[in-house]
Amino acid sequence: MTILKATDIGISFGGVKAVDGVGFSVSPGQILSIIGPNGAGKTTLFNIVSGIYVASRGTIHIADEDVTGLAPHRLAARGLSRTFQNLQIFQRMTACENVMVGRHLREKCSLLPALFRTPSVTRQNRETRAAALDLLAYVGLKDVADVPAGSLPYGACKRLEIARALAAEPRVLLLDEPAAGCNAVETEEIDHLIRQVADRGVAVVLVEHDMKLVMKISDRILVLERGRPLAEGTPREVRDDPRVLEAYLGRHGAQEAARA
Amino acid sequence: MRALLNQRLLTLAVLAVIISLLPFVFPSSYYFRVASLVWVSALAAIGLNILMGQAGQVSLGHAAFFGIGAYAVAIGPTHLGIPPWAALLIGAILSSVLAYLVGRPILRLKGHYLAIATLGLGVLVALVISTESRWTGGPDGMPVERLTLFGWRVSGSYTWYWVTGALLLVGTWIALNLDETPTGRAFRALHDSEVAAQVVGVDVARFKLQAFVIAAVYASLAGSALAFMNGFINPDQAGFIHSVELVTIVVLGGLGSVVGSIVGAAVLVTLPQALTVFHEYEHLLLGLIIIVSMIFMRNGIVPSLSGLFLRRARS
Amino acid sequence: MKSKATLKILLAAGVMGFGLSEGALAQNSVKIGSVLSVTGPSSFLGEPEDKTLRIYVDKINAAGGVAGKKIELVIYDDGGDANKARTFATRLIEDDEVVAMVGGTTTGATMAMIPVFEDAKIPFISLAGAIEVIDPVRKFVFKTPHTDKMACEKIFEDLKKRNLTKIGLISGTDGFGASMRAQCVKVAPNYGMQIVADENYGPRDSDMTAQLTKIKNTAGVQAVVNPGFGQGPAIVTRNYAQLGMNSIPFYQSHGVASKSFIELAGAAAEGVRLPAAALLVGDKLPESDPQKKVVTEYKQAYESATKQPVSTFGGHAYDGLFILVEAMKRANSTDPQKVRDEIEKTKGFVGTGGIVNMSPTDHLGLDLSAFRVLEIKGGDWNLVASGS
Amino acid sequence: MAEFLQFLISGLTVGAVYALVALGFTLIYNASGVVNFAQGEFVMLGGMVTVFASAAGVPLPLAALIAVAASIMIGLLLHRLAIEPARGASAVTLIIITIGASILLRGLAAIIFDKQFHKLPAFTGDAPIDILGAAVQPQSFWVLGGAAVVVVTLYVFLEHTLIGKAVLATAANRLAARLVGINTTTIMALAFGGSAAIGAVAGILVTPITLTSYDVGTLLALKGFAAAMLGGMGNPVGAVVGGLLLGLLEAFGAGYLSSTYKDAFAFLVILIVLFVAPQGLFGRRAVERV
Repeated sequence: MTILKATDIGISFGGVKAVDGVGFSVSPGQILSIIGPNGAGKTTLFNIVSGIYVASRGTIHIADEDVTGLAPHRLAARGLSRTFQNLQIFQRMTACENVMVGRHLREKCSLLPALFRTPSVTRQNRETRAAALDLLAYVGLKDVADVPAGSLPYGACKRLEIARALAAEPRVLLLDEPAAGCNAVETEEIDHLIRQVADRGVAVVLVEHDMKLVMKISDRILVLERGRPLAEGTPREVRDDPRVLEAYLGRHGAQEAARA
Repeated sequence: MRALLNQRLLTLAVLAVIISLLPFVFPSSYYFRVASLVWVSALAAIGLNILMGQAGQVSLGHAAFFGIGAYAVAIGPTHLGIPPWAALLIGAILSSVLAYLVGRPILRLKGHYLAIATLGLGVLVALVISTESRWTGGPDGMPVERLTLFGWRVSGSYTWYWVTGALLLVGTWIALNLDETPTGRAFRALHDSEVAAQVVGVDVARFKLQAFVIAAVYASLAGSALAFMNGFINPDQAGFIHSVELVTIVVLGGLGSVVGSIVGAAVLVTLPQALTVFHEYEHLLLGLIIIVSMIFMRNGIVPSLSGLFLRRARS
Repeated sequence: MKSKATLKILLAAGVMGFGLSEGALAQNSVKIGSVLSVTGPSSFLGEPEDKTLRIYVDKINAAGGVAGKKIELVIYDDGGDANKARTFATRLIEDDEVVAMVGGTTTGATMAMIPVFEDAKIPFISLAGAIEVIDPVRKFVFKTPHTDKMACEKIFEDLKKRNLTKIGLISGTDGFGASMRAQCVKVAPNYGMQIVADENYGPRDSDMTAQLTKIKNTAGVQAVVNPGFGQGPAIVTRNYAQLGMNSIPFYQSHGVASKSFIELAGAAAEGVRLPAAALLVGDKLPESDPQKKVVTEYKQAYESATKQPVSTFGGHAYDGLFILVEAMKRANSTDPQKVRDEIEKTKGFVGTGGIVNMSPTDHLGLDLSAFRVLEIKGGDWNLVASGS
Repeated sequence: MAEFLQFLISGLTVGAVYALVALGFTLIYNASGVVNFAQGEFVMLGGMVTVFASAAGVPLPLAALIAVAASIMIGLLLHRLAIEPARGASAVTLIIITIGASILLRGLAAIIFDKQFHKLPAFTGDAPIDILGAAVQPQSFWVLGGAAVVVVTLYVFLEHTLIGKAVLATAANRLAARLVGINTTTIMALAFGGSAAIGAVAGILVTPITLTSYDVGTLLALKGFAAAMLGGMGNPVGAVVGGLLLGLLEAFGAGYLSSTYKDAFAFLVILIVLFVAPQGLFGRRAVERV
């Protein structure tokens, strides 16, 4: 059963084909990693799948519904959530509020009750905050719940983004380099986190440079090079694929991968 | 959460106390007049702050809605026989409808482009007001019938001090309410990162539009109040200069701070009154004060000073 | 919530700021208030008014004051903002406790202030042009400048003499221009005038050739009238000459009645006619003219004190001040109610704007004879002999 | 035809001034990210200083030079005393500072000069030139020619001098420019000075046609800003085209549609352009990078 399916995606910027004929699919509980050298089009692909860019060709389906070209918030309503490579947290809001915004789709949001603060609004607010605190605890940020997010360290922000993405209770989670800039311990934590999320039945699509992490947790791996798909398969298949060794990992990287 | 709730109530309480105690130190009704002007400007500024400070969308044409509210209560009773209070509501509805219709295309623009588009909207409205003199009295303005509520004729500096003060309290209450709701969070979220707000499901266009409409209604009500209070209205109130004044109030007081909008209004309304003693140096000083305060309190008076106090308190 | 404290301090500071305006001084002085547009788009009107009031209040005080009291003058600058004017009006009455007001540079500011003075029962002599200031008559409101309606009538009278009936209008969209345009359109039929072209320009526009080209290309335009004030009419006049329209008689309004118009418009102003007060042609008035003495003295006093050419705008302030002072003298009192009654009884007052005869139904007291038709020749104002 | 030509030249003359103001906006915006609402005040200073210097007996060309120098000095002071101390403040804070500066400069001008209107003599006489039936003031050619010279000079400076390239580099990426050793503070000062000079030149050229006074700046700043946005903020070509277009819109609007609603017409066109091209006519289409 496939929850997210992208077929033959293509986009170009100023004549350069950034993504060209890429497709993938992912099922609930599965972790798909997308790897490739810088400029391979991984983040661009994410931006297309999450609706930020509109692809010039190809289709995207979520649970058999054609969602090609839908706006990001409509995709979110269909169960798609993501994090960003360059942090996109709400700097002027507290950590807790960041996660509360993540609950946006789960909240009733009508204007007039909000303006006059009816009891139901207050009640809902309490529930949302409780849910957000749970998630913060889940990613280990409970202590800084009421600290402005702008003053949190980098690693904490990374986890905050994951918590915010999870708050929407997504069916598909796109993670763009969640371990970038994290130390070994933090990476380990994120590794666990991703595994747990997947075990709860969420389909995870991961863009990551940390090969150790990728090889360890991925169910399948898609390799991109210059916007084109190069190989796809299990971590073992990909690792052993000579094309990948040759074109992507290089000799040095291949040795490293072999050791992993 | 508890603390936040208290903060909201405390802000309201302090504001209510200030409004009710000021009359004891006011020597003449002139001070009531100035204070009423502060309340009215603050009301418009609080609305604009929801748009600019919370949702992060600039408007350089906000006086247009102020003008619509003002002229609604001028034109309605005079030309159409509508009761003044109904004209006030009609003005607010007209403002929100205009904001809704124009907001969709305009709010797709960003930053300075949004500024020029709202500026254009403001210029258009002001031009219509000053040109259609059959209805509006043209550039010289027109008189406004007194507001009567249930047979009570609302007039006089004292009365208007209390009426506008009450309006400001309600406006402040609503603005503070908004802060801790999904809507308020959506506003602040799209201000910080539109794209992140989108991917968690915030319909950015819808919430920008909501903020725009709310701000328009605030301005419209403030405009109506000023028109009733003055018994007279002219197109300057809808003009570009007034729009810039409103933005200056919000930024000077502190973007995103409700109290900041009130303080900004208090400063910018009372300053010219206090500076009259300097005669021809008045404008020079006004400009100088604006520059210096923005340099030394770049986040606005209230956030900068409260930050300073907090740091003092900690050390 | 330290910000609350800030708010309080600021408000308190504001309150103390107002406190600076000194309270009532000695009992043997009388306070006269004024709100003028000393800055802003109408500053060229407000500035001479401001200077005139200051010069003459000093003179009056030097001569012993009025009704045994020295005049204390309180002037506020509204910057052309009617809302500000309204606040200063309240301040004059409530805080400064003036007994009368001479001011209100623009019609907008005047109209915004009227309710304040009517409510407080303080006499208010306005310096604004539009007829709506005194029509309908309000008990405490008077004015000294000729109305825009009178200007239209005077121009049309002159046109009729020259057998010109098809006119083009080019008006400023500021308060002065728009109001006068409306009056001209209204009274045109009374003089058999037909408005065949009707164009407008913004108060800050810098080129009116497009509008004038349209008028030029309108068939049958026999004369052009330009209701407007400020720099606009000077540019219109220059564009008029540029487009070679000089063969069509061109009328300006009393809104340009200062020498700076001739200076700004330069050679293009030659042949332009306008209705204006005798003040502009003081030296050319016959000795028998009753206004001769007043206008030459005012011109001399103003020009020697300010080193700037005299304008009728300052003259309006002169007239307002002296109508008030003489009313106080006649009443031998500074009680606002009594002063008001005496202002209304003003008869035969010779001012710079004309001879003023007020009545309960006329709070201006000028008739069309107060206007002279002037023509610019040789870079100066000249009286147009009646009948030419 | 004569009518069309009359409107065309009228529009181009007024538009050239808008273009120069817009160019001033662009220069400062590119170097510093500041939208300088005191830009109109430079135009005022150019005209007023020239008027008062020549009234004091200084020959016109020298008076004009003094005016340009004075404006540059004010521009540098504005940068040094108001913008530089607020470095790093948000864009809207900086805008409010420039608004404060504009109020201050206007107040200063009202005190130092006066509140009257002033004119300058046309450089080469007032006798209108007949062009296919359209009567054109010779000064119009001075304005158009002067604007062209300014534009070309700026182009040569930016594209063919080292400092100019540093300005362009700063405009493209301030951080990167600093990293390669460009002193961005100097570049910003240069931009303020240059922009003041451009404004002053515009003021000197146009005063014989439009007259000047201490408060002509506000409207010019508004129109110049509109022109810059119409063309696309940050693009010098856009600024020039936007300015000329705005002038033409006003002139043709007044001539062929309604002189009452000509400003409405101009702003309506701006709104429509922005709805179609949200970055203005020549603006870079930014791709969101996340």
